[in-house]
Amino acid sequence: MNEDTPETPAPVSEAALRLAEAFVFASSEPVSLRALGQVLPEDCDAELVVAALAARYAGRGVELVEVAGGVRFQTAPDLAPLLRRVIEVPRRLPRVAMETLAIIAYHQPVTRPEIEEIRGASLSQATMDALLEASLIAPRGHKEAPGRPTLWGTTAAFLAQFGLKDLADLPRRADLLVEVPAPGGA
Amino acid sequence: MNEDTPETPAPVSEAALRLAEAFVFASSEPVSLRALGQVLPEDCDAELVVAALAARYAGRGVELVEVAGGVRFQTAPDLAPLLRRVIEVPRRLPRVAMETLAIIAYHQPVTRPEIEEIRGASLSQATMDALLEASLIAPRGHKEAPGRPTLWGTTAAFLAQFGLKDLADLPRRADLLVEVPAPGGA
Amino acid sequence: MAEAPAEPPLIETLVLRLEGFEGPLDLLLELARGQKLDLARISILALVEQYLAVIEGARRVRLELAADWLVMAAWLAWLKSRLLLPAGTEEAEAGEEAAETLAARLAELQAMRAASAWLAARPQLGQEVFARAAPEDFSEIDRSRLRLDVPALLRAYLAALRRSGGQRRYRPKPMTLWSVQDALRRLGAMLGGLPDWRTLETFLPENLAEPLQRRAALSATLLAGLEMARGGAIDLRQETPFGPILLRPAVAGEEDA
Repeated sequence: MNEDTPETPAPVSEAALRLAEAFVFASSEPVSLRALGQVLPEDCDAELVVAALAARYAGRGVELVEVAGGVRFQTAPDLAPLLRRVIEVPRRLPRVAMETLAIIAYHQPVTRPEIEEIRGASLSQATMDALLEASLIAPRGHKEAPGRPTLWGTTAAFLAQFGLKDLADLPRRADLLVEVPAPGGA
Repeated sequence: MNEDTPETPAPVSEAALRLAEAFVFASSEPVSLRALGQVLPEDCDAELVVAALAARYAGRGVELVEVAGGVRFQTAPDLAPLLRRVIEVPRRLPRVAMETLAIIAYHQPVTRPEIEEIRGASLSQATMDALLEASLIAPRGHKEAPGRPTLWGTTAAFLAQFGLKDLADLPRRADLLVEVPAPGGA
Repeated sequence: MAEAPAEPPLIETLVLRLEGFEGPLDLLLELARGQKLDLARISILALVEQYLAVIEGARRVRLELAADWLVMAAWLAWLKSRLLLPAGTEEAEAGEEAAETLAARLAELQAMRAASAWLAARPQLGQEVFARAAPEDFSEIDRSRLRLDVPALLRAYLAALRRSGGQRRYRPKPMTLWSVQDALRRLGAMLGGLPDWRTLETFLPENLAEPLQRRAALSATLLAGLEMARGGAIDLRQETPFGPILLRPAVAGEEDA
């Protein structure tokens, strides 16, 4: 987010900056540039305002980040250990759920039998329920195959939870297969 | 102890400031000085940190305000009206009112006892009031009958609300009634 | 190269915690990683032998094993037999193909494991980073407008009529059009008093206001006239096409007019 905002603050009026700050701050969900543009004065470039705002918050306890097709404020990651002591944190997703989520993210739209085929193990209802309950996955129609099994895909909440701008933010599969370069490995 | 530090920004470490900022931001309830003190380093005065944080946000789009039980962030009062958005959620007429309106539309001018006879149920004043208040019906003189009961008809607002050019736009009664399954058989 | 096949200690521990694996593919992947080679270069044959050794070990400890472990063992035994055949035979080729498929499946599972680890390492919302927990909502709900549409109006009307239908059943209005029976009766009654040729219109009933009623009566009377002419009671005549149709009581002895 802050890479492309060097030192020079963008020529953005303080009024626009305050308004954008208030608007994004008020929401716990990512705010799209379109929505932001509707609040800002006509002659105001939402992108510039966001860049200026991000620059202002850089290094602070709360930062402006770009996720899930919008921007939101969130606490700086380095504060997590201290904040976890005072803020109630939901349980982490179990390993099976994370693996299933990764398969859905990379193979979407995908059916449950296809997920099971990739994992080589059957998928418990509890895992599907956990992913659905967290709104990380959603049905994406049916596959035109016998039994018309439900197709699954990831949601905007998935992007928001893992701090991804969009699905293209996921590493390419080819890059995944290259394990940590083995020292001395060919 | 720096209790008497008036205007000059309190000598508060940036680390403490960041932590307090993140904690107040991520907390669903106002944060008390005591709670804040629990995450801050031992030698840190929560009160001073709060004062410094409030100073940093003064005049910005979001302000640190003191409320019962602690402090929380809040949109600057002058910006709230700019962010206000009205969401229209049109409501439906209750069933009885809709039925009454339909009968008036098809049988106008019609008296209240006649409506009751057609519906086969008595009609509450509240229902008539609701229709009158929405300007969907209006009195159309009196019937020359004992008691001279008021005759009711639909209004121009009725046509506008239903998107009708005139009453002839409604399907003719005969066309509708063909489809009525005769109760008890013909 | 695969000179370090199944290290006994590894197998021992695997036997004991077979249940800890997410199925046979999971175990195979673990064994493949044990070869300390990248997945593209693992020896499928060595892998198969390790798997079979683990399953054999597990069966010695306890007899019952989940079906999918045994199905995989049977399939791998088949694969092993194919891989041991001299290259070039059809069976050996089938074995090569199956080995490639297995390697691809392991690679895919490996990739998804890596993706899962990549995701898990990201700062997660609600775990490492936190959004504003007390958002402010500036939207105001305006419920003053009514949502009205004609279909709902019609449904309501029909519902009202249906409800009272028990007492006041709808009856279609009786048809008031002049029928052939009516026309026959009227023609029969009038003809006696009118000996000469008369146009068809003469015999229409009075008070037919609407064009539809008039046309219906005219066609009914024509049909009645044809019927009576066939029976010999009257004569019919039309001078020109589309000209007036004339009729009179049949005159005895004057068969052809």
